[in-house]
Amino acid sequence: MERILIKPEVCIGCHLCEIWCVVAHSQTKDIIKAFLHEKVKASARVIVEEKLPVTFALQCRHCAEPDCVFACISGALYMDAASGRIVHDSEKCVGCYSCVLVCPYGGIIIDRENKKVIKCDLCQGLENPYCVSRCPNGALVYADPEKKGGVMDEPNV
Amino acid sequence: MNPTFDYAVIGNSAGSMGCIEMLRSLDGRGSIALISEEARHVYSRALLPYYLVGKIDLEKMYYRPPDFYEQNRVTAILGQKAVQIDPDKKEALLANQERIAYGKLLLATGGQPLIPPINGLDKKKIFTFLNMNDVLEIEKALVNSRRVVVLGGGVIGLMAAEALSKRGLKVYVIELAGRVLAPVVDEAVSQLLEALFRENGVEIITKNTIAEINGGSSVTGVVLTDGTEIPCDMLVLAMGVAPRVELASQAGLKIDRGILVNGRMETSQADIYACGDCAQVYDTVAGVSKVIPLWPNAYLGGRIAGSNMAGGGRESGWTTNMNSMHFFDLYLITAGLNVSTDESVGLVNLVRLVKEQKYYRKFILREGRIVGLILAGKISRAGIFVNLMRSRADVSPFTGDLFNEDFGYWSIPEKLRWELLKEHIILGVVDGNDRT
Amino acid sequence: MAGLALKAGLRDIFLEGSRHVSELGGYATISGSEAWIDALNLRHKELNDLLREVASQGARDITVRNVFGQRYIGTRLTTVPGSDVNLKIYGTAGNDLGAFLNGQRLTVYGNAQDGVGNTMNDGEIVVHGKAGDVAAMSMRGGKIFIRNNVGYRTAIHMKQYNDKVPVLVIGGTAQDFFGEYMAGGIVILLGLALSRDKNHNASYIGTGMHGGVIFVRGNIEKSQLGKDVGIYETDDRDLEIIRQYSGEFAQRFDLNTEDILQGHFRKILPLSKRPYGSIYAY
Amino acid sequence: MYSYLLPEFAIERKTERCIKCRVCERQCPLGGHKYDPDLDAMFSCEEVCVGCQRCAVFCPTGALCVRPHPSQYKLNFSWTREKLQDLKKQAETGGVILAGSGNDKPYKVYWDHLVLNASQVTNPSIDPLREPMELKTFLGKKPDSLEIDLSEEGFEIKSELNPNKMIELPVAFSAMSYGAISYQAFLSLAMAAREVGTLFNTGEGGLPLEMREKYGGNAVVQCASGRFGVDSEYFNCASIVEIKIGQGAKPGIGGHLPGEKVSFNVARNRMIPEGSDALSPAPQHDIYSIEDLSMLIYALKEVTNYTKPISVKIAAVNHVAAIASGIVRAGADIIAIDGIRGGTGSAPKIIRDNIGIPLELALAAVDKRLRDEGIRNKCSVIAAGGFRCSGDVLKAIALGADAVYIGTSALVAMGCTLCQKCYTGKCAWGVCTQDPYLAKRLNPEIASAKLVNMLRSWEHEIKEMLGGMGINAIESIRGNRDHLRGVGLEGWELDVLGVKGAGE
Amino acid sequence: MIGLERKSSERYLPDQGREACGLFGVMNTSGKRFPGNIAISAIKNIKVRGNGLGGGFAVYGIYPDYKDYYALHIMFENKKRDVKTTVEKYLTENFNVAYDEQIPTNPQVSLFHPPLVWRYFVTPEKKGDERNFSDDEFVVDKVMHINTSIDDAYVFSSGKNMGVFKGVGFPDEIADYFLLDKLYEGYIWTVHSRFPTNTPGWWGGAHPFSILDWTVVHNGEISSYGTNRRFLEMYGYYCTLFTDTEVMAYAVDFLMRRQGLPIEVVSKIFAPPMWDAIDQMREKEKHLNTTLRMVYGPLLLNGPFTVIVARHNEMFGITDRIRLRPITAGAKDDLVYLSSEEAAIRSVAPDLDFAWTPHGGNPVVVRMNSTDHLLSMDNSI
Repeated sequence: MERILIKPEVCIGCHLCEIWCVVAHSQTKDIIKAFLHEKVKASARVIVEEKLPVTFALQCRHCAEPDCVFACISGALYMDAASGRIVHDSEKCVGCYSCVLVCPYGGIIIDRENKKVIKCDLCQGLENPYCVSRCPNGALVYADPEKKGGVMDEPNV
Repeated sequence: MNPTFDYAVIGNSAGSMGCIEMLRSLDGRGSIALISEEARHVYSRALLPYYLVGKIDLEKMYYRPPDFYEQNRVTAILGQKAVQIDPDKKEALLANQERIAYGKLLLATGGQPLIPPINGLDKKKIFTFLNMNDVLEIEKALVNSRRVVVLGGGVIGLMAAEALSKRGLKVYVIELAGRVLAPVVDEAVSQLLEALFRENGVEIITKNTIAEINGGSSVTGVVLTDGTEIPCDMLVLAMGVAPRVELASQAGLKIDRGILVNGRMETSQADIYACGDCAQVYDTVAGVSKVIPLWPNAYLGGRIAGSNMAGGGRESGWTTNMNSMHFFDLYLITAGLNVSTDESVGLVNLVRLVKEQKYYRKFILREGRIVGLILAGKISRAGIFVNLMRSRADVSPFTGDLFNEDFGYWSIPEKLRWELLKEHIILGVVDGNDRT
Repeated sequence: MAGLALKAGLRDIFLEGSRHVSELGGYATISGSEAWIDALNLRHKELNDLLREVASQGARDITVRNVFGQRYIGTRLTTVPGSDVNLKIYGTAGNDLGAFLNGQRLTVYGNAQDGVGNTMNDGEIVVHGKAGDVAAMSMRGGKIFIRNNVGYRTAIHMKQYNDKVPVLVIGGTAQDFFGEYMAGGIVILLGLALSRDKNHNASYIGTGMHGGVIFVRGNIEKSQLGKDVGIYETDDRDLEIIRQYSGEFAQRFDLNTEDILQGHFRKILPLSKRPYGSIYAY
Repeated sequence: MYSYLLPEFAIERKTERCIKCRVCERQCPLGGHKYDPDLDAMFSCEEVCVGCQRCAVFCPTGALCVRPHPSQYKLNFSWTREKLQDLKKQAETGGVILAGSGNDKPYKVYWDHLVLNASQVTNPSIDPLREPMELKTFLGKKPDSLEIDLSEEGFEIKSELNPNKMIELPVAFSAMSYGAISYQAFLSLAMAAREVGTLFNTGEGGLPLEMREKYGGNAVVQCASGRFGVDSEYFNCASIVEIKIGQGAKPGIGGHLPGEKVSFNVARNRMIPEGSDALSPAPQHDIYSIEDLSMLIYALKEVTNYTKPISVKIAAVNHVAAIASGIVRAGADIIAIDGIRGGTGSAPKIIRDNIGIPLELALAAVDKRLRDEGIRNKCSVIAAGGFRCSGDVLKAIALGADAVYIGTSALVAMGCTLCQKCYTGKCAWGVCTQDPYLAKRLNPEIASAKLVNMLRSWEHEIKEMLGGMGINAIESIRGNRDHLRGVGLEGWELDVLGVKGAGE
Repeated sequence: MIGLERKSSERYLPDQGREACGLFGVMNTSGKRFPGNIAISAIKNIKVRGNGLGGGFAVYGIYPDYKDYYALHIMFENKKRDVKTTVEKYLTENFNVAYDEQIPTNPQVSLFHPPLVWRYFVTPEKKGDERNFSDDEFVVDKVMHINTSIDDAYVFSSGKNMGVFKGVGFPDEIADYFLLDKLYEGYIWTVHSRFPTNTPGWWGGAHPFSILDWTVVHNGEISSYGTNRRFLEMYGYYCTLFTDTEVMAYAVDFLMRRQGLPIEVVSKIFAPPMWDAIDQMREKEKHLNTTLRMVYGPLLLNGPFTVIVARHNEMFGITDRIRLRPITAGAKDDLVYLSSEEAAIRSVAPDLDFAWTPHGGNPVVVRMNSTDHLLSMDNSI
């Protein structure tokens, strides 16, 4: 499946991924409205890990063996059989945070407002998630690493 | 001819779901039977307190969509208790005398509530807190209740207490040990919790238990061993669960506290597997074999069993106690040896407490590696700590950073960080040129 | 004045008239790992072609006689894989002796001219006479021992990196701009032939120096130093270094180490690693 | 000291568009933007702004505009704002004013006064999209004649040939060292050169070991006055060895990589201690004269076993033609001439802006001189210094260059905005910095792709222009001044350039 | 200097020549004459210091039979035009020509575009005001006239009992061409192997450059050329060749012949000590050096050079003050050698008594019947 792969060596720590993630999950999908006019500001589902000079964005890895799904007590987290994505059903989520406990990437984010969690949804069917398409430096790649010609085929050393 | 299934699972909760979903991912064809004494679609027992407190409705209790059995082509035999297993014939006998022949069998029978030896338990408005029926009964009884005693200050007891308190009842929690949640958290957290419950109007009574139950047909109060009398119109028994092993025992499976299984979830009998609250597994962190009655553990055990039942070769890897809890506004996460503080066996405790912020962190280290942790208050990205634990990473170079509220992969030294993340990142566009 | 009637064309000064190595067999004798070359009448490239040839054939101890200024002796040996060659040179070694040298050992029985060990990377050059200007220029590693004096700009821009520290030991004195631009390495100036009342020859010592160390035995006035360096007494660690390399020097030229160590050594060090850090407006 | 300097740029922020995302703050390495948490607002510090436009490009809402600061000294054509500011800066610091990039003074750009020819009626133009159009170029010494024998297998070349390097198009990247530019930028150049089949030039910063095997075949390695990172393996892994005598941006002076740019890896490649200044002396101290140059040329031929062309790069100055002739006679296989508009990472501004001569005149003079002396075939000529487009390239080739080096164009393609502050090491675009946080702003995959794109587009344009002239091989335009005409040039200029005026 | 008018503006003057070279000089301090093979072999040893575009020799003591006559060596570039007749007419108008002949050459040697080379042994025939001038001044003036006013003729040697032989080619080829090793013996031989970067292919451009019996061979490029030239022009020297060697020759002529300064002082003008060093000097010496710098600053020769200058009974070599160009001296019995490289000396005199490299700016002065040259060993290596 296509995943968001990260290239920390070219992540510049601009946080545009976070910003556009907010836009992607806003109501209007308009950056100015999302930040300045929407009543409830959406939250980013990507975290920029930052300890200068090292920076890189990290979000749900959509694991093939998703610990979060296994740990979810409500069935709110599940793997979409067709796409392999890890989907979070906010309606079902009770905010037990078992997923927070087990996610090895810290990729599940506590939504303090709703006392639930939120996570990367790969922008639900966009050809490229916002964080990838808006990354100014190619530090995020949306690709199937297992596929032939995928980015992992030829590590660029 | 008795119905014959390639796979049979007894139980209808996390373990069974893990098993069935794994089976179906490996074997699309094999027939599967699911036997459950409860006549309900699979639901999450862990959600009972959420239901009770009113956060979710009944619909949301269901763990999988309504068509789950059909979608997975599972023959669900619900409301039928399995009463006997014949491992030689590979048959399960149901309460209705039907025999189900199986190729491989999973016992996911779960646990049963511990009931204290007290007189008067037959009165009305005395409940356990384990399954849907319990909760539905409690809910019915709530209407006429104002005061409730919860016996047991463990996880279930406290969750029940919080839920009942939020439903407007005056709640008393009676705990035999010196503090609440004693087997799960350390003294400091117990104190935090007790204070928290008290702030929210819940009485916590420790070092005590019920000696007598007052009342006629219904409970009207309890008398504690120290003589204190607490009037109440409801009593919830929440002292914990014990593995349900009678089926296994009858079938001649080896049992200690739970059904003994190996890393492949195989019992002592061929083609019979067990997982979840009824099974006894190896805690790789504590280094002992024990029952770990936790939802994720059951589900994962089911997956491993399912894999092996379908001819795969999975073994359980890193396994230990892990818990995510919240009481009122306090979030708690524990993992591993969270209570052991015995420094004489080479354990080092790193602790930081900020009482006013209800912030607490404790890391128990052995040879620089995390073997246990408790986080209270700030639990964001706790999984990273667990990942450090799981990967047996040496954290001694950055122990100070562990207490950072925003702890993340950035806090981890570069080399270790990329080791932990390597599956999902691409390194090497620019040659590392690293200093090593 | 005359115009240009014809085009003079280009004559390759270096290669013109050079014979192919296959025609030079008469100049070399090879026997096992030893070889002898008579360089009389050999052009620069011819000699180096021959050296490469005999080294390629396995010669490791090579003696070259009648050297009259042929350049780059030893340089091409770096292109012979694994050539661990000892070269004895009789005569006057030409410019750029051992330029870019990379591990071979050259010993000159006579004087050397300019550019000894130019940008040398590794190996050893021993000169049983004097050396001309810019000896050890940009030297990066290995050792050079000069028995007598050296010319201008010796050790200019010598460098070092980690444990790769070039060493230059000079038995005599040096001319101006000694250690100019020096960025690393160890230079020892022994002044063995200086009379007690005479200063070393050089002025502008260590101008622009920003790394490495120069040890000087014998008299030197402060006015002989460049403005970027200071002169200091040596400590025990310095003396250890001096003892070691003076010992190696003495051994190469059959001298007595203790006699050398009798003298008073001082050291010249840069005042700053960044002599020009403050001359720019950012 | 309190600074009396006026800010150079004004930063305008449309507050109604600003979402306080702080991208600008993070992108400005100079601290040009600050977030105030008390007021929940962004503020600018204009006095540090160098006008690199990073913030404006990165602002996700287009809220920023960075433009020349409107505050003005009284307009004065002699005492310009730049002169006043420099004076004040010198008064405050006592230092030599530094500058980066190339000369920005309004010297005549002769490319803009030369026009190219096209076929009309009397011969057909060629359609380069469908018919072959050849740009392959050889760099190196060519023999006066070939001795060819006929054997049973056919013709056989008897002559011993000098090494030549063939490149796919006559545009190569000029010397920019790792150290002056970031590793990422350096690698990008190497990657692009490899992809396109041309050359990149290491400058005098060494060639990192891990790049040698993969990129050595496209590398011109420099042997310059500092001799940094120079050893026999460095020479032998490369394609061409270049002796750097001079640089157009700073003829006659040395270089100075300040210690703060000598990072661990730069130090490793240059083989000097981390944090120490890397001083490149003004001259090569083993070259004080033309016969010394000859000595070094042959030293390099010796160390490479006569397998690599040796190039000599000089700055265009007075007498450049005579110097070039001498260089050829000294044995060089290639001469690179860098004109007054050549770029640099750092040069005293007074040098950059006042020394040297325009490349166009130098190139024309050199080509003519070498032809007059009958030795033009003995070397290739690479022109460098201020090539901005393929038109410049083709005009240079028509004047007589074999190929050109591009530096600034390549940097701009990678992101450089010519703010000219390369010497500060705080390049916001990650090009000219060793700060790892800034350097990774340049993703070599993206930057090399951009470089490749740029070269490909130039390649197409050159083919279009050639096709228009009815020429389908680059060698037919080389030195073909008949296809050039001058516009707006004086007689002496036309004479030096060796071209006719338009209409003639 | 008489009657030389200035030419048009700076812009139309040709560029200064830029060149570098190999040098060699040898003198017998007892005056004993010897053949050319020493100089020829030595310069051959450093062949790579030249590029075949110029070589030449100056030899002193070669015309004992005409030792009182100015020996004019003249090249005629264009053999077709009757320039030789023009020149000879001019010579007979101004000189008594005692003897003339074509300088013998070796027909076996093929060189680039050789001119016709003729020599004339002459004494001045001064008329009118010209009698106020010395013979030397008179000769210089007439030589200048030929060189500047008669196209395609060039006087390249004008001293007594000495001669310059030069042309386009390597010096050993020039020696072969003029049969120097067979026909001549002298007590000083200086030789030059040229590496020009311009003016290719002109025989007159080769070195040595000479005026009267001064000869100069030079290696390097004088960055102060424009300053030096314009200063000399102010004193009536008109530079026709646009080489720094020519400037050097005129400067030597100006300072030594016309102003009568000894070479030891002239060297302090050409290559003055640094102010740092002057500051350290004792008062008298400081005063001398300061004054020289003040008066003759325009004749400071800046940039890299090594020069070997010779006249009768004297030969000296000097480098620039920071020794950017090499020189090595050697001595064996009565023979004193100067050369760009020690190897060249060793190749003709393997067993030297002394071999030394003087300090930058410090001249090696070789004089007849003296050991002055050994003074330069002070501070040498």
